[in-house]
Amino acid sequence: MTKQSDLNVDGDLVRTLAALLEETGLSEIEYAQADRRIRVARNSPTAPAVTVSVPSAGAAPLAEAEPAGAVKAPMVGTAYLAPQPGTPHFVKVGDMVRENQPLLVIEAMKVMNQIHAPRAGRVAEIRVGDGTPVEFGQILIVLE
Amino acid sequence: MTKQSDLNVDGDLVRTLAALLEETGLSEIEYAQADRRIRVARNSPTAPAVTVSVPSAGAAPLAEAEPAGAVKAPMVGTAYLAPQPGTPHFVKVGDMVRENQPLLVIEAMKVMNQIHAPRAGRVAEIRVGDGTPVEFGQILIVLE
Amino acid sequence: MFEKVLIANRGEIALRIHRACREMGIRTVAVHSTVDANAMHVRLADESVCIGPPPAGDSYLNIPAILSAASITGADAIHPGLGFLAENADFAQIVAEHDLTFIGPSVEHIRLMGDKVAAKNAAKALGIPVVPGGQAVQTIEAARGEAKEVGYPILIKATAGGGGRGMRVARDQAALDELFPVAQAEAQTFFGNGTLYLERFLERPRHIEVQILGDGQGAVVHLGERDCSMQRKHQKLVEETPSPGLNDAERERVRDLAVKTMTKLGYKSAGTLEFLFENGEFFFIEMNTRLQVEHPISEMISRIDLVREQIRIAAGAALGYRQADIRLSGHSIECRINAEHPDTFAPSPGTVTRYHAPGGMGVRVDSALYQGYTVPAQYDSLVAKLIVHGTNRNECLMRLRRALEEFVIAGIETTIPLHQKLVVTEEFINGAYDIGWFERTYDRKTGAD
Amino acid sequence: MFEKVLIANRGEIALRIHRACREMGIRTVAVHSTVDANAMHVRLADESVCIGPPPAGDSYLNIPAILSAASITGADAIHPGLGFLAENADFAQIVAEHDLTFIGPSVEHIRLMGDKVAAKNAAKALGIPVVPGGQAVQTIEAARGEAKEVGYPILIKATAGGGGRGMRVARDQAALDELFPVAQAEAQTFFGNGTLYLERFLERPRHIEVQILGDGQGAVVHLGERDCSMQRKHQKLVEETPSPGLNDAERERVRDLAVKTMTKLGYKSAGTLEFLFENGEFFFIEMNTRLQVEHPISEMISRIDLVREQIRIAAGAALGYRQADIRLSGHSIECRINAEHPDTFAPSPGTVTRYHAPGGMGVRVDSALYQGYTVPAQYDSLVAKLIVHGTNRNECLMRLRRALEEFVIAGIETTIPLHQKLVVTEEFINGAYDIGWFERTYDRKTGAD
Repeated sequence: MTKQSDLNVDGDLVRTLAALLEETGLSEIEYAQADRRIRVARNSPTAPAVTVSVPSAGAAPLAEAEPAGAVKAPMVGTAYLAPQPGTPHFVKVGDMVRENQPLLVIEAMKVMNQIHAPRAGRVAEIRVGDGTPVEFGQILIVLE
Repeated sequence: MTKQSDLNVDGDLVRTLAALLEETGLSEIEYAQADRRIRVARNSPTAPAVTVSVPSAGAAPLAEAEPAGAVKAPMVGTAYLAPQPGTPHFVKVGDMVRENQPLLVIEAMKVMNQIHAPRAGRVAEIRVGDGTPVEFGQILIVLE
Repeated sequence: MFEKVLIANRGEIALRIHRACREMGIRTVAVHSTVDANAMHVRLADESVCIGPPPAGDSYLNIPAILSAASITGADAIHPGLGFLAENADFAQIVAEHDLTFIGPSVEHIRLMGDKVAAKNAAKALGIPVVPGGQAVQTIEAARGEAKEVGYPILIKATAGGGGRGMRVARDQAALDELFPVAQAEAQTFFGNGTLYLERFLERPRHIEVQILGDGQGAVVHLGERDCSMQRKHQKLVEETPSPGLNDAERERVRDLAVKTMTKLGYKSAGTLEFLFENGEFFFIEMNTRLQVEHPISEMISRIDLVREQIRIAAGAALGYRQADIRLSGHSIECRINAEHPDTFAPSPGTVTRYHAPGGMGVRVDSALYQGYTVPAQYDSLVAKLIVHGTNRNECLMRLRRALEEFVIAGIETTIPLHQKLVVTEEFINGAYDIGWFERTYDRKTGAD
Repeated sequence: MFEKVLIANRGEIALRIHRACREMGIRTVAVHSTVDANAMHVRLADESVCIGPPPAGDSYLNIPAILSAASITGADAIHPGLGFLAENADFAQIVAEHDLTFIGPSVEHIRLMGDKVAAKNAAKALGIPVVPGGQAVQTIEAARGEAKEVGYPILIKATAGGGGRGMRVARDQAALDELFPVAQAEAQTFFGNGTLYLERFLERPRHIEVQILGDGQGAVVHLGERDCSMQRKHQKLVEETPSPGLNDAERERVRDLAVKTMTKLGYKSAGTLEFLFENGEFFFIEMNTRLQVEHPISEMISRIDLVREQIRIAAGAALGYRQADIRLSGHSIECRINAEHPDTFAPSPGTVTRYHAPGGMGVRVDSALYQGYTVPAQYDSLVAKLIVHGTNRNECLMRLRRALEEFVIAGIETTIPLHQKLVVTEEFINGAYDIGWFERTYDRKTGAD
């Protein structure tokens, strides 16, 4: 639904605000005008996180544009890219995967939940690190 | 500066809101969308007052569009249309007046202040009643 | 003290808890459904985790997701807020099993008070009066005997019933003789079970509740009673403290009762004992083992921050003050502002195009609204609480009226106009209302407008 | 009681007065300049009258226009607010001559305290300590004698001077001998008058002021002292009560002094005695015979509505309570939020594109801002007051920090970011600041950022 062009991110504006964050020592700047809104935030002094959101009329709750082949987290938990510590990862970027092939696991409540490929395709991106926390709906892997 | 066309008042909307006021017993309804705002208010149960304002970028402080030949009150006070009670009014609608001809008086602090025609012209409208209070900048008479 | 608290809730109460945490120097984790990604509690929290899709069952009631969120963020305690999991004893237990602190009462007390029958029995055992009756009766003879015990007027109810179906009021024995067989037949027809029970019928009771605070270490105090009699379909509309319907002796009696019995129980955290009150008698309805929507009015008169106290107590602190140290001063009223049509009460989700909260002396607004925020259709319609304080009830009422004049929420329908009308009614001004008043009198009047 | 009060002011203080009137059931008349036609106080008032063009001299200081507005609307009293005509004794007198009530002190007391020299003499006569010195000295010999009376360190000032020009500090007689001729020559050059006077030099004084309330019928009470030492260029930035810089004995001393002397004077209405405080000594600066910007912090700890009291007293009511009836509880702080760049303090008028005030427990916002409002360039830059209360100073500080995090004003620059930085400084947290601290330490630091 969301096309890249719809987001129309103003890179200079983001950079300006990021610089302002730095300068002022603020942790967040939000600016709204008419129906556009921009918010930049910094959680730690070292790594400024930048979020840009445009008003979403309907469902899309995540600020990010969602690629067509996105595989999203069905639950909150910790992602692991390998079946066991020390073993090879389930998949790596460039791999061809078939439908239902395990891509990674999410540990939630001490239970390992395998996440499978919803369709065949090539692994274009792996967006989570091994052992990193993921939230519901977060993009884990992009297939193409 | 303010052209009639800029106001673009939606008469039906005003009527709808006025009816809603009546129905709900409210004293005011205000509605804003994007950079447009509409407000209707009723001060007494009998006479609904309707004000429509559009965002004015610059100076114009009064909600009303100002006709070209408007003669405005230079002070707060009480307007009188005749020099003395019981005497004929200074002017009536349709009269031709010459520049500096007295149009009415405003009583402020027990002092009668004559208001003169700023230019020659025909009295198109008299907007104040005899003995009514006027505020600064209020349109008293319109010349054409 | 905790380093990081996960707030397992949404809306104004999530914001309320966030505020208390921030003021204690505790970091906050907001959890949210996908539709709440831009909610105020998410925007203000130190961290946020999306825990599921919009339906509450998949997000705010999703225990594994909430615990996983606590785990990945390293939270050391969970505040459940109110509604959702706040009175779920299993949740409290699972939280504890995961070595996290549940900010609330003990699992045992939540479980006890969560079961209506057990709670009523516990109340009786503690010496709290309950509505007389409740014994199953099968025959008219048994009913006559029971009715004498209970006292007229009597409400005849089906044990299998609910929602008012099959309920009858008998004002004397003649009426009982006439209505009992009818009710029995109706109960048999509707519920497949003709068993009935009798209960004292309260004509026009007030809803009076006492806010208590215990540390589980022997100390229990009250923060006064709240009068929540202004209700529509069992939903509270307006609450005030102190109650205008009690005299000083009655007020002291119910406050003392709450403190004495909760001391005996060894209650920990904030809790509320709810009563019906009629003709000088209090009857226990239930106990809420959690924060309540109307808690701010007790905060206004006591200046004690209930959420802060809940957190302190959960962290093991003792109360540190006695009843005599608490000064309840002035009067406070809360109006619940819902995203509903003020006459029809039809829900009105949507985008808030204009938001301006009233300010000034003695005015508090608890709301997660902001201009541009979209009120989702999936949850409760409460969007703002307007709480005012005055040195006396009259000052409080005048201030409330003034604050309601200033409050602007546009883009959605709200119950602000309802409250504006309500606060100028003679009955509200005189405090002469009971739990049936709104529906009996006012709702009908409004409908006829 | 009055039927209708005309509010001869604008901005947040006009709104403040409107609120008090509404809560007393008094109708309000707003007066405004053309540029303020859409201001909040105008929108909320029962009636409004445009009294002139934007310049204050033609509108808010335009006495005939204001009296005409009162006349055409039938107002029976005028509240002057603060600034503009609030301390104009002639205005108060003209108001009375027009058979209207001036809501404030007597004309005599306004006039007395409006004249710096007369006020200082009156203070001395009442037994209020003033900064020692002030006698004109022409020769070094006279200066040496005067210096012994006054006590070192000494400030040498030109009687014809102003703005710090020609001022010198002498810490002992040697320094006086050296600096006196220099200062004399400079005064002669700059002001054409070589007359000097000496005054005790206060190194790092605090600004302490006592809020009093008298009914002109014998009763005077205080509502505690306020510490307004956080200043920049003599403008107060933050105020708090009680003062963190006084011990209990000092606190009692200055409060008692204010009550005793104002009782002797027979003062009527709200008023403030301002002092400099150093090393346990208080020195009278001036008395403000009006409401002050920082009055809400006294309201927060006393729960007494100062504007309501002003109105009641002006209507002839007696105070009705004694000092012992007033309970000052907790701590309160106010941040003045100005439409100014937070580092450069450059004024920033313009349209407010986003406005969201903080809410929740213990937070009060007095502001006439709203989303879409245009802050005019013609007036004072104060656009909002954030006032918080806590049961103690630490709770108050934490709450203030939290509230500042939530406050959103966009479209114009405001001093919110300045306050956010200020409240986490060690000196502010410790209460270890004096009237020079901000400019001496913090302002410079900020500049260097």
